[in-house]
Amino acid sequence: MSAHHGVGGALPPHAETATLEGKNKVMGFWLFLGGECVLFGTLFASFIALRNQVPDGPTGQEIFQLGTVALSTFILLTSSLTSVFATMALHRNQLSKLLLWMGITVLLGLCFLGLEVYEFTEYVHEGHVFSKSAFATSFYTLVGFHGAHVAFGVLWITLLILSSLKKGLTVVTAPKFYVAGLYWHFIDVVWVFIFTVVYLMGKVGP
Amino acid sequence: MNRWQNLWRFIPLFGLMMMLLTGCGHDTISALKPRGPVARDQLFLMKLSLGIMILVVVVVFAIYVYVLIRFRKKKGDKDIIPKQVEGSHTLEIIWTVVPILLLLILAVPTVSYTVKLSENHINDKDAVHVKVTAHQFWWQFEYPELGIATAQDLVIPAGKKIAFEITSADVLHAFWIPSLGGKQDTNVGMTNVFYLEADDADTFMGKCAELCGASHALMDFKVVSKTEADFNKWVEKMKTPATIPADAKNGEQIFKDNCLSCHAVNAQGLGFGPNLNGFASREMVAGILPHDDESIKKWIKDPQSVKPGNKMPQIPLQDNQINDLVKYLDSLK
Amino acid sequence: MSSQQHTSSAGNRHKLEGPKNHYLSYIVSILLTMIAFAAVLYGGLDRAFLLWFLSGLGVVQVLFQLAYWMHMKDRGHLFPIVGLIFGAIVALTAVAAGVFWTWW
Amino acid sequence: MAHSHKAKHYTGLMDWLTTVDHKKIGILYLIAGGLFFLMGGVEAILIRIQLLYPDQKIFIGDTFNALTTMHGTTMIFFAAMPIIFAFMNAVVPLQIGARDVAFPFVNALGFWLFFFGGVMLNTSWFLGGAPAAGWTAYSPLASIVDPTISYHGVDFYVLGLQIAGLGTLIGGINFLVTIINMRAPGMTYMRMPLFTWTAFITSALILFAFPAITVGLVELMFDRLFGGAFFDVAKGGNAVLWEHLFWIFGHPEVYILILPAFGIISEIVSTFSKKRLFGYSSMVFATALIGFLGFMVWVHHMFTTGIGPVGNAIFSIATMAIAVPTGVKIFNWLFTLWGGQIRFTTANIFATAFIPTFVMGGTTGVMLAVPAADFQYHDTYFVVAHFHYVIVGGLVLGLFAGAYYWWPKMFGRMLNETLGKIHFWTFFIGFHMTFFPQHFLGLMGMPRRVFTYQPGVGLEEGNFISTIGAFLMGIGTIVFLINTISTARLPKNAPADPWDGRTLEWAIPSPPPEYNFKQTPLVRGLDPLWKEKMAGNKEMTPAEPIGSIHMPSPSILPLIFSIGFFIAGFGFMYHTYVVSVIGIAIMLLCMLLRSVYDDHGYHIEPEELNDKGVKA
Ligand code: HEA
Ligand code: HEA
Ligand code: HEC
Ligand code: CUA
Ligand SMILES: [Cu+2]
Repeated sequence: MSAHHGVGGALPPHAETATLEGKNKVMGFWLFLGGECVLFGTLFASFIALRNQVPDGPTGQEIFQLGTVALSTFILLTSSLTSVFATMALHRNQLSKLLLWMGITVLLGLCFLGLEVYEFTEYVHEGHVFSKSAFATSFYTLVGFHGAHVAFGVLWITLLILSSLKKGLTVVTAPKFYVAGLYWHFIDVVWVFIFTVVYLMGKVGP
Repeated sequence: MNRWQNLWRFIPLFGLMMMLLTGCGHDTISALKPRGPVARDQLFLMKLSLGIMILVVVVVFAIYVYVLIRFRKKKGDKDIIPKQVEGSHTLEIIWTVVPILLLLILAVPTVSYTVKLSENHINDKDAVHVKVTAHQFWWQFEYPELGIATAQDLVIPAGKKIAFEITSADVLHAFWIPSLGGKQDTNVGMTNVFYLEADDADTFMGKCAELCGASHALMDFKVVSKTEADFNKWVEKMKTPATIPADAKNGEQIFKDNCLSCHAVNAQGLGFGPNLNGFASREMVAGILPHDDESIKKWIKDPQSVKPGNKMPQIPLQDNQINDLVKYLDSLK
Repeated sequence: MSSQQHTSSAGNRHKLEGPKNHYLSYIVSILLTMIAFAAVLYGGLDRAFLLWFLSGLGVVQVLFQLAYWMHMKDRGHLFPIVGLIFGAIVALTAVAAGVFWTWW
Repeated sequence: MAHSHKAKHYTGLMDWLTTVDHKKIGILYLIAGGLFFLMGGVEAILIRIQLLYPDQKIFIGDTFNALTTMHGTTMIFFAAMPIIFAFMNAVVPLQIGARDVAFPFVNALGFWLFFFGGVMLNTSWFLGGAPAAGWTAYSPLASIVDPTISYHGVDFYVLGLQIAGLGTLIGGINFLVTIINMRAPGMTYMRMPLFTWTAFITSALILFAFPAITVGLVELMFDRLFGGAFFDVAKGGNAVLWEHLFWIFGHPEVYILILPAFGIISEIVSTFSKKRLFGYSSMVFATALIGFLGFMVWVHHMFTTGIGPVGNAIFSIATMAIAVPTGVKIFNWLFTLWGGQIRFTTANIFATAFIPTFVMGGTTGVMLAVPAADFQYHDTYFVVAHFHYVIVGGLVLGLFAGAYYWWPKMFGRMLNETLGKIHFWTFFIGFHMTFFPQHFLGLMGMPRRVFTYQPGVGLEEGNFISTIGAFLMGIGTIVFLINTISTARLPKNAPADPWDGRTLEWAIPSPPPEYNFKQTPLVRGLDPLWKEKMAGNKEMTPAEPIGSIHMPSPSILPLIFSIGFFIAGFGFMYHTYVVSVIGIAIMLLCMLLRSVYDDHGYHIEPEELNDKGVKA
């Protein structure tokens, strides 16, 4: 069908959808995100159903540290912005800028993960362990699933950066970066719901 | 039009199905032979919906048979190219609107009966209040206002609403008395509320209708419907401790040593196993064996062989001890 | 085929993609977040109002991000939009079930 | 072209293990799904043998429950779904005039994940016992962990379904993108054959329904393996939550199953009555509507849970509404046949038999949708009768119809028509014998999932007839096997267009060459091939000059990845996390290899095309 290779430096304007393969990849990824909506939706449903089920053990209101959460939120929002910059660099065909912004995004993602690990260990010290109550189980599952998504994103983007150091920016790598950007935004969007529903509403209490 | 005459041929079929439906099964367990108002309402809904469905099926079958016979390619037919019809708005509107109308006819009673049959009669002065707790694989019945508890045999007065509050002690079960009405699930940690009523005095069969483990198939119970006077007598008897004859004293001791940890034998006792107060007048042993001494022995000797996976352990006892136990159990009238 | 739609919208998208828009949506996001945290920490608000208020802020922020950062407002995103909306509908019915019917 | 790497070409077994060709993957799905269908069928026969007479002691207690559970789970997830995927793979790219699916590699991965999920589930028979909590795995029964840890039961269900479910999900995405992006020029949405439309909607349902069961299974797994408390009432959990999650997935799942069957019937009925499909656009609309409404009705499986009258009533009405678009389909089929010249090939016999049988099952479905009456039906053999009427009398008849119809295209061989008719009549009569009496059994007080029933209350005759019927269905299936095996030994004899077909798959040789279309066809209307034939053309007008064709390279990574997942699953089950880590490492390694080494594929040059067209 269409040529599947970039020819040297001259990339078409929208490199990510310049080939059928690229177009497929972007479309497929969007649809995947639709499925992810249901995935997180059902996780939220479980959490909301169980959020006040704390027969014994700490409630969210008692343990949540809004300071840490605010910091995490700030970091993740910023990383979303840097990933937008990366996508813009992609569209302008500026490889080094793209890699730089993606690199910063990854670092911010790592900071976020670090904070999350810190936060979870704090909670565990206060007796809020996974098997303590239905609230605890659903909390760790929901927030942990999000964390796992961040971790996967960090790993994936790092790999992308490394492999494109060698391969450069082509119509093969461009869709991958574009899609990674979408993924990162999606993670950010999910976090908006998490800090609202889990932490802030949790702090408000039953 | 000529072809609609085919439809009339199906009327006898329609009637036959209805007859079949009302004549089926044993009259203490069939949903088709209702013995109380709730089951009657439900049978009405079944018949109404079945009637509509038979109408639909008959129409479809009639067109189907006609089409297949009329338009099949017969031997020797020349290959022709039929007219390539795109569709027909009139027809399509007909088969969209008619089903909608049929469904509306069904929807109205559906909603009204759904509301009616979920009325809560727990605080109704005239209703008898029963708390049902399902266990793997037996049923426990408490009458909070009357201060008694029993198991396996649900005793109720005929002609009165029985307001059930049902729950479960372990896994999900469902409480079902086909002759009296539909089932409800027993959920762990929650209660469901519903009511049933029996027309007259008889013994009905009850079933567990939710997969609950190895002996789900054997989790039967009996519903003994009595006249109001008999029911009151039964309540009194349950409240008076049974008199243990001298030859059963031995068994009583064995029971105290081995069984009392799980089985209560007084009016209100609840335990890990069924309350055995009034056991001697129960219809069945463990819900499924016929009530006689052989069955009781068989049960005590090896409960697992009767109901796989049930929670009563095999208690190491001599044959004569078991005989004594049976004597004691027989005295629990 | 949808390929045509894609190429035709490509030109538009480029123009919209100035960094200004992105700073704007970033600042809006941060502001909305700060308002939300502040509302909870302030503490004096009616509980029901607060819950609705927080949900509202969250939804606004998400819509904003979808529109600007994920380019949902651009043309040529028919299937992604349908996909996400349908996913969201299913997710919402699931949440509704969680809220209303698990503990009735 | 510059980058025409010479691809590795495997032969024999390696060819099948590494293939990314959608036609071969289709065959793999068909064979694997077929084997699981036999497994599920044998389990069904054993169930029926136990129920032949009351008070039998052949399979009792949890052995029986395991048979029921495995029968339902195997049939739904590992027989019906993969056979549907088989036809989607074999036919959809051909019908839209594409050379391949959007993601050939992902396609292979989907197959292997499904396959190892199924293998994992079935190893339970040898590793301490199969799951026995029903295919619905209602908690708390499904959460009970054997304290001696020798019986893992539901763990197999959870992990097997999780692995297979992932495969199905990516398969669904693959077909969505294929249909959105890969259609030949002129193949607009409203010219797509109905089977492709149903494949499209079904894939969408997969995309939105499977994540729900994924989450449900994760929660069940956390509860069982890591002491979680989702469904543990003592810690505040809630068992009804599982029911919601399962049915939010489970109801759309039944439409995932039936919609492709609807598509198959549409194709066959129209081909063999030599007419275009009556009311094509309303058929498309009805399919989409069924798919949409399918997400709004799940509570009809939970009427007796205690949701309350308002919830029950709302979901009852929503459920009934589905009868309307389904009815539109039924009548459109009838009027497609009307005025046609109907040929009763085996494929068409199965397809036309589908119509009344499915209507019987569908109408009992509407009866079930009446909550107060469902209190009586629920969890009885009435429900068993309902869903076997729609599944066996609907889906399975549809799949057999599709098998007879597309067999020549998939394998290049015509199936024997006489054996086909024997197959049909034994299976069809057996089917009605098995499941018609079950309506009455249910109403007469026989709950489902029971290993025995009481004598003397009128249940004996029904159960007896039912078991005999099951044997007849078994005989029918064996006749089908004989048919396929005996034709497989004959030389290929199928012409490109054996049925005077209407859609694009009949425009190319049987079986098609690996690149499907030498030149992408130009589509000029609904039923494109028929249109060309009517215009007097022998073949499709090409939309492009003959040129070099790009093909994806075969890869062993999908297989290895799935094996990694399989190993990781066992690690979790036996709490030996070293094994899990090894498994996950294998998976990550595969992902790494895949992302580091781009697949440039290879090209088939114009001069190779003519001679290649002959062999598969
Ligand atoms: C392929 C699978 C399939 C299909 C297509 C259907 C189709 C339908 N199903 Fe079925 N169902 C199952 C598979 C399926 N089901 C399974 C597996 C279970 C049990 C799960 C378990 O518990 O293990 C189940 C259980 C089930 C229940 C729960 C019963 C219970 O457990 O108590 C209900 C209740 O409403 C129901 C309803 C329906 C309805 C209304 C339809 C409708 O879609 C049917 C629509 C079709 C028609 C109505 C016929 C054609 C229409 C016309 C000719 C037009 C005119 C018609 C009218 C005016 C009525 N089904
Ligand atoms: C796609 C789905 C599907 C299919 C096709 C079938 C097919 C059949 N089912 Fe189905 N069934 C379910 C899905 C399906 N079922 C589900 C979901 C349940 C609920 C499970 C639960 O409660 O959890 C169920 C439950 C169920 C029950 C109720 C069990 C119970 O509640 O205790 C029964 C009982 O009769 C039954 C019977 C049958 C029969 C006789 C067939 C027949 O049509 C099968 C015909 C096929 C064959 C007979 C195979 C032929 C092969 C051979 C004879 C062997 C040859 C062998 C070699 C060459 C190796 N099934
Ligand atoms: C560890 C607890 C336990 C002990 C000890 C125990 N039982 Fe049971 N018993 C049960 C349970 C649980 C059942 C219900 C089994 C079922 O039907 O699933 C039961 C049922 C019965 C029944 C049938 C009840 C009915 O209403 O039909 C009888 C009779 C009985 N036990 C007698 C005995 C006797 C006699 C002993 C002592 C020798 C004994 N049990 C010791 C737990 C126990
Ligand atoms: Cu209790 Cu089934
Ligand atoms: Cu359903």
